Amino acid sequence: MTIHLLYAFAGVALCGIGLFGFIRLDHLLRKLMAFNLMGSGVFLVLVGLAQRVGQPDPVPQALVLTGIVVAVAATALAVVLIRRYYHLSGQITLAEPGREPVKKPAADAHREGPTE
Amino acid sequence: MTLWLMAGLLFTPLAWAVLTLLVDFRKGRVVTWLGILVQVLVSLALWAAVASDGGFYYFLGGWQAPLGIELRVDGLAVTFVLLTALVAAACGWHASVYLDPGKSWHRYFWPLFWFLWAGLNVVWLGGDLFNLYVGLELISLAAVGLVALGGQAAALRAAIRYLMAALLGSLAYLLGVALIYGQFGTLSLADVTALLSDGTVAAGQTFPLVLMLFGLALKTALFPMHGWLPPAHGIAKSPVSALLSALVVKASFYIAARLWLDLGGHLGGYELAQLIGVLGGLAVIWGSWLAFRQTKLKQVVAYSSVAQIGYLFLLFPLTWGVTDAISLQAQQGITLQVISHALAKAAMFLAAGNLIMSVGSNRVDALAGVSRFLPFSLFSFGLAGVSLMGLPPTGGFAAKWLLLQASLASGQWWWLGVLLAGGLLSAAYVFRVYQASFIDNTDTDHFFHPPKSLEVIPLILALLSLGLGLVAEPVLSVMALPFEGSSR
Amino acid sequence: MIFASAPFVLLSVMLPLVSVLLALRADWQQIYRYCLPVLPLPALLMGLLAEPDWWLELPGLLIGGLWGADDLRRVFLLLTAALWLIGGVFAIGYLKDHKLRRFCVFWALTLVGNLGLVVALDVASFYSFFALMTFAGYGLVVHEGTDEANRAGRVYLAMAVVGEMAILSGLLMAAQLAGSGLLADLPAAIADADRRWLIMLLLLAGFGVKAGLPLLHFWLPLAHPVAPTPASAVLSGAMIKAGLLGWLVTLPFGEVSLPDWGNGLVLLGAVGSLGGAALGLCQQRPKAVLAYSSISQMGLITLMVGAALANAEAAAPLFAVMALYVLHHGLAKGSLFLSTAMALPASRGGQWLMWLLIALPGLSLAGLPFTSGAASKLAMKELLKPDRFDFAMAAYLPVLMSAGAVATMLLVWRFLWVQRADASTGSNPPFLWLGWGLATVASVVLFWLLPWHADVPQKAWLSAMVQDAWSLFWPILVATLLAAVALRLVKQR
Amino acid sequence: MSLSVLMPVFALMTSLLASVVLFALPEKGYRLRTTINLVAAVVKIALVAVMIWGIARGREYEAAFTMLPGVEFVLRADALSMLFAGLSALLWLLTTIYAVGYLEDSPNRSRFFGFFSLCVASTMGIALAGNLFTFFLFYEMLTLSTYPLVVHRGTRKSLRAGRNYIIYTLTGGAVLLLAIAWLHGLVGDLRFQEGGHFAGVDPSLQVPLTIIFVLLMTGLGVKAALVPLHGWLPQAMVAPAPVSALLHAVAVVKAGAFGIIRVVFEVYGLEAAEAMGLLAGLALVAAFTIIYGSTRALYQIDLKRRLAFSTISQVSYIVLGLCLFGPLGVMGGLVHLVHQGIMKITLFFCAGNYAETLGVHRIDELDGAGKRMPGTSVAFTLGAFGMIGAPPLAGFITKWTMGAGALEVGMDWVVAVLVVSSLLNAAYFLPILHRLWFAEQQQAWPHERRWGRLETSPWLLWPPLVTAVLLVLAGILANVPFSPLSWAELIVLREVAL
Repeated sequence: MTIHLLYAFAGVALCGIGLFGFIRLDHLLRKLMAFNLMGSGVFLVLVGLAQRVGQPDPVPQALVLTGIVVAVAATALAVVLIRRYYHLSGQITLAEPGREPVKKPAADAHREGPTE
Repeated sequence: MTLWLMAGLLFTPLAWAVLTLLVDFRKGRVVTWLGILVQVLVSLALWAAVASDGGFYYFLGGWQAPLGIELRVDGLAVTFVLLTALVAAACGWHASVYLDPGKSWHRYFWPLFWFLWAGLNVVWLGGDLFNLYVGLELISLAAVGLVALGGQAAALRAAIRYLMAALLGSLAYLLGVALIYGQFGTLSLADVTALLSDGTVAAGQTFPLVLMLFGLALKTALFPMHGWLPPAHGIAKSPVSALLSALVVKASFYIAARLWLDLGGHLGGYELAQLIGVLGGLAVIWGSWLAFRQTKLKQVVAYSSVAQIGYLFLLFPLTWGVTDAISLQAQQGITLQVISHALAKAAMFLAAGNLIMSVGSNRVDALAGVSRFLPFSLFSFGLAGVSLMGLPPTGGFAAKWLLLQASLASGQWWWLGVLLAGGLLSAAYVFRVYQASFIDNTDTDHFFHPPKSLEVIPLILALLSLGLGLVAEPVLSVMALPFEGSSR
Repeated sequence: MIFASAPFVLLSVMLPLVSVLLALRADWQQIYRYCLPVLPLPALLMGLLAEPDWWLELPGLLIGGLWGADDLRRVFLLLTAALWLIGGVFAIGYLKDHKLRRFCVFWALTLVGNLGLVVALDVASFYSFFALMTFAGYGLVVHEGTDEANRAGRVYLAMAVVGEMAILSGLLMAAQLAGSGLLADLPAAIADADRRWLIMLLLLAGFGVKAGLPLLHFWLPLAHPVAPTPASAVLSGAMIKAGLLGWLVTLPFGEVSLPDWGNGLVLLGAVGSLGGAALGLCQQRPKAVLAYSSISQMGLITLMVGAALANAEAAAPLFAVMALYVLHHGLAKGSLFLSTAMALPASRGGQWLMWLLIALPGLSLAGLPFTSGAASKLAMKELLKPDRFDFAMAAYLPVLMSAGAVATMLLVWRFLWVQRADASTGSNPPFLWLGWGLATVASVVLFWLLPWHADVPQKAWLSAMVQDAWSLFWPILVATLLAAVALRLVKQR
Repeated sequence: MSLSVLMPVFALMTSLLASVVLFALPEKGYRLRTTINLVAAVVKIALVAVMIWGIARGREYEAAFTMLPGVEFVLRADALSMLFAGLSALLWLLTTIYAVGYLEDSPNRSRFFGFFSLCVASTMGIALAGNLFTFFLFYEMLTLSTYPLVVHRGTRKSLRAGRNYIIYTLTGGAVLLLAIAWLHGLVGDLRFQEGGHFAGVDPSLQVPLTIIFVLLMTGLGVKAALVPLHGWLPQAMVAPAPVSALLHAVAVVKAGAFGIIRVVFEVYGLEAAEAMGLLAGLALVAAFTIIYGSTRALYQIDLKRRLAFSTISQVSYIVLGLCLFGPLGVMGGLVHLVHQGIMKITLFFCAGNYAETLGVHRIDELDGAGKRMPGTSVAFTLGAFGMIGAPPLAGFITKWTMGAGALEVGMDWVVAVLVVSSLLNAAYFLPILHRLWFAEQQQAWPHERRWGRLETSPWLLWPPLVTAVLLVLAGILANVPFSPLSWAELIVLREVAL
């Protein structure tokens, strides 16, 4: 059991926690946080596993950098969408409006603008 | 020459994207028309180059893996590049007429469109696992943005749901990549394969492969992980739906297929292959059934995508543990299915958009009497439907034929049922739409007539998918081209 | 040989068919009416003037056609053409304008069938013409459109179709065995067939429907009376003989001796001739009586058919006599049927003369000396002597013939009786006179002039009749006595 | 490219191009549409006539290219295909004329004629297909192109009929595809070949080949309306009369029958099929269908439904003929392909005329129609007698030849089937004829239209008259060269090496 493997296992644990949150949480921002947690876990695995040769390997580090950029971009997009969504519907979960008890009468659930 | 072509494929779309980001919708439209022309020409040129000289590996900027970007340019890849150029050009053209320039947020369509195109090309040509990941993410983010372009709360809900699924899938894939790298120390698919076949590194557990396949299947909306697809495809603007169904889901499938064909033999197993096949089969049946039950036109088409994607996953059982000939047959069949579904589904979504535009409602039963007024869009819809049903002479039929042959030859006769029943079920939902349009006793007597160019585009796509079956042999022969010299 | 040349043959058979074109326009129907007697004229000329044993090949027709005539067919052709001609003349005066076109069309079509089947030498055209006659005949039967006519038509059609099918299967099997499409090859093939009984049964039954064989006759007394009178005349006089011709050209006469079949047919003939007469006596309408008389007469011919089947050597001369009998019966019966539509003149003398002329063909049927009936009866008697045959029923042939003659005469009396009750007095259109007159003359006089079958046994007819006058006469006498007794009984009651 | 390659392609293209042009025409272009229709039909007849002439002199016409790995697309004109192609080219012209008159004022004519031409193109393709794969291609195309014709009226009833039609035929198509794919996997791409491929085949293949045969017959039997796969046909009657005429006489039903002929003759080979014992079962099914169809027809009061059941019965004559396994029987089956087409199209034209001119659909409303519409009624009468098999009409030639064929090979029960069927035919046709000619008109016609002095529009009147003349000629001149019977004989001599 090297230190690197320890990192890797920590990464796996982070992933697990993130996944749990991602699935269980309804609040969109929390979901997003869970995703980021999971992402960190994966990066940790990537860096941790690859170091087992002994020598520091530059490749995973470069990859993780790229990965972080991607994750940031995705997070940004998600935040924008969630904000806009909240703005339009007043909701912070993905539940269908029709299934929520008070919001609107159920009959309107399927009537969406005439164009599409 | 090759340098220019490769740069043209990967970087110019990004350039168009940046360019259109800076201007408004109408100017962006002009830029896009120019860009489409360039991209189509470049794609054709690359296709011609590969068709005459064979495939090759290309290292961008001369950098070798692992840090450089390795591109694998073979017959299959260029075919998909060309397909992308074709479908994207059609959708772009259609969108330039279809989208309302008056809505300010529509200007973002163009950059997203170009990012998507760039991402797709990256995936088709990418030779190492991490680049594929980047391409995939690029596609996902652009696609989510396009879905959100609809503007209403429902569109955003669908977009967010889509985004969440895509992100989860990406992470699963990335984790798999990490594990693979940890085991093999390389990201190049070709190197991993070489290591496996040399026996230098012992074939490890199936887990990384399963993880990657899970992520990709989620992004491809394989049953039972298809929940995000119909809302997203159904709610998006028609050209967007067309792009998503025709190309985006194919990108993740393409990666899965490459992984399976290269690694599946060593890392996969019979049970895994059959499991994926069964899920695909269930997707065919269940997706078709749901498509039959939908009341909204675009939902019908969207669920039909779920079903058609199911066919693709028959690749897994039909290529595992069989002779090369059968495997080749199955691969060819799946490739044809990808192409014909891309063309047909794009045509179908675009035609459905036209139909909805002209009757002013998105319900199937609102189509009553439309056959009298909109023969062209309806005709395109019908022709595309024929391809989905897998009736001759369409590409869908050619694909089905090859898959039937592969199933028979490999002794896995149970897939016959899926193939035949799937065809009949798709006939059920396609004919439901037809039938509605043939009803004659209707009160509605005035329909809005869409511009002619909107009608022509789906017709062209539909005719292409129809004619694909007739030219399947030459198309397949390009795909099967060997690499130029076997060494890299 | 112009009368046996291809154009003339085609003309004589096809002229009625072409005439159907006259029905295209409603205002041509009067022309059509006057054309009716012309239609069988070429065929009559052909029958009279063309020497027998000509033939005409029509290779493109159906599955290879061959038309022609031999002695037997010539007689049938003569009878058919003559009777249809007379009927046509009569029809000019008889027909009303109502549905005239339709009647003319069916008349012409039936005529084509009847003429064609006589000259057809190959199976396919024979069967074609036969079927045409059958189906077009339906139009004549139901022409009046009454419920009775429709019912009669239904029975006629049902039985005819079943008959057609029996004929078709029989011909098919025979032709298959013969490996040929020619009628002439069938008898030999049937004689050698493993399933001779089946083929013969089918053909006997199939043609028997048309010929009014007992148990297959039900349509006949229904259909003949309801048709318009000229149609009844040709139905009973000519078309009924088509069934007989069918027997004569297909069954294995002269190939093998089949005593069992002979017995059966003689039995059937006896039932037909006596049973038909018995039923006929109960009829109230003149045409129904005549229809049963036809059954009875066909029964007598069936006796000869049976005898010919039973003894191969006897077949050829019997054919000749049958032809003679056919000619005689056809003309006489035609005349009788036509007379049912005649109104009696007002004067008493005229009435007597009229009754005499009406009765004359009837008496001829019964075999009154010096009539056509006597000639055929004598020839028949000569050939049916029991010592010529050795099958079980042969011994009863003379008795049956005598009984048949008595029965015939009784029917004639019955006919005259009901006709008297039925007849009206008044004037007749000229064409009725002409038609009926022609028929009577043909039956009484022309019969002797028409060409007979070449094989009719040569006899000194006049002297023979004088010799046999008694044997010819006593049945008539017996019948007359019986009739008188019956009359007395009826009057007393 | 030589002419021998181009001829079959041209023959296919005439109607395909016509259909594309017709789709694009505006609804009001009445004159232009009619012209295009007629010109295309006449050109097609000319092309087919040239090919018939050439084939009679021993020329060959073939066009082929590879479509999928190991699978060829083959168009080939041989004597057998000309039998079907000639029939459809001829009847297409007549049906087009009829349809122009029939649809004079109705909506959606562009759509109708477009699909109509497409349908004929598929039929031509089926006739010219040179292997099973190509055959299947056009077979399915036919299914699709006829659906819009069946539902043309857009009423609930027609939509239901269309749905049933599509369910039956597509399922049949799926079964057929399975069979063809299996066969292909087993023995590779099989061109239609005189005498078939399986003479003296490896015994180990017997079982799969038998199963495949059953599957093939099931797939083709749907269109050929073999009992119990016939359910769609009577329902499809709601289609406009020209469509019914085409469905019954030329296109759909015949496509199935023609496929059966191809499979039995030129894939399996008559002798091989007989040796494997496949024909006996097929003969039984066909015989049962003949009797069943006729019996059901007796009980129909709707004229077109009665005709539909009659079709079910009549088409099986073709199949039964094949199973007789002798030159004459086969000839009878082949010639009935043409004869039944001509006779049935006549009957449907006439039924359409009664419906269109008088508004009469039921048989008991036909009383006295012969007086009002003599031309139509004459044609109907001839058609009905032809169906009964009365000589000297076309139907008689069939029955005679088949009967002789059956006796030749000792299958005497077939004669009984023929006789019973003829009796039933007579039982359901003759009452109609009685009503036409001898019954008095009872009430006013339900929905009468007048055309001045003529009984009906000349567009509607001439086609049935012409086909009636044809069916008489096909019977009377059966022995003349190029008659259907002579052509069938030629096929038997050339192709079915018995």
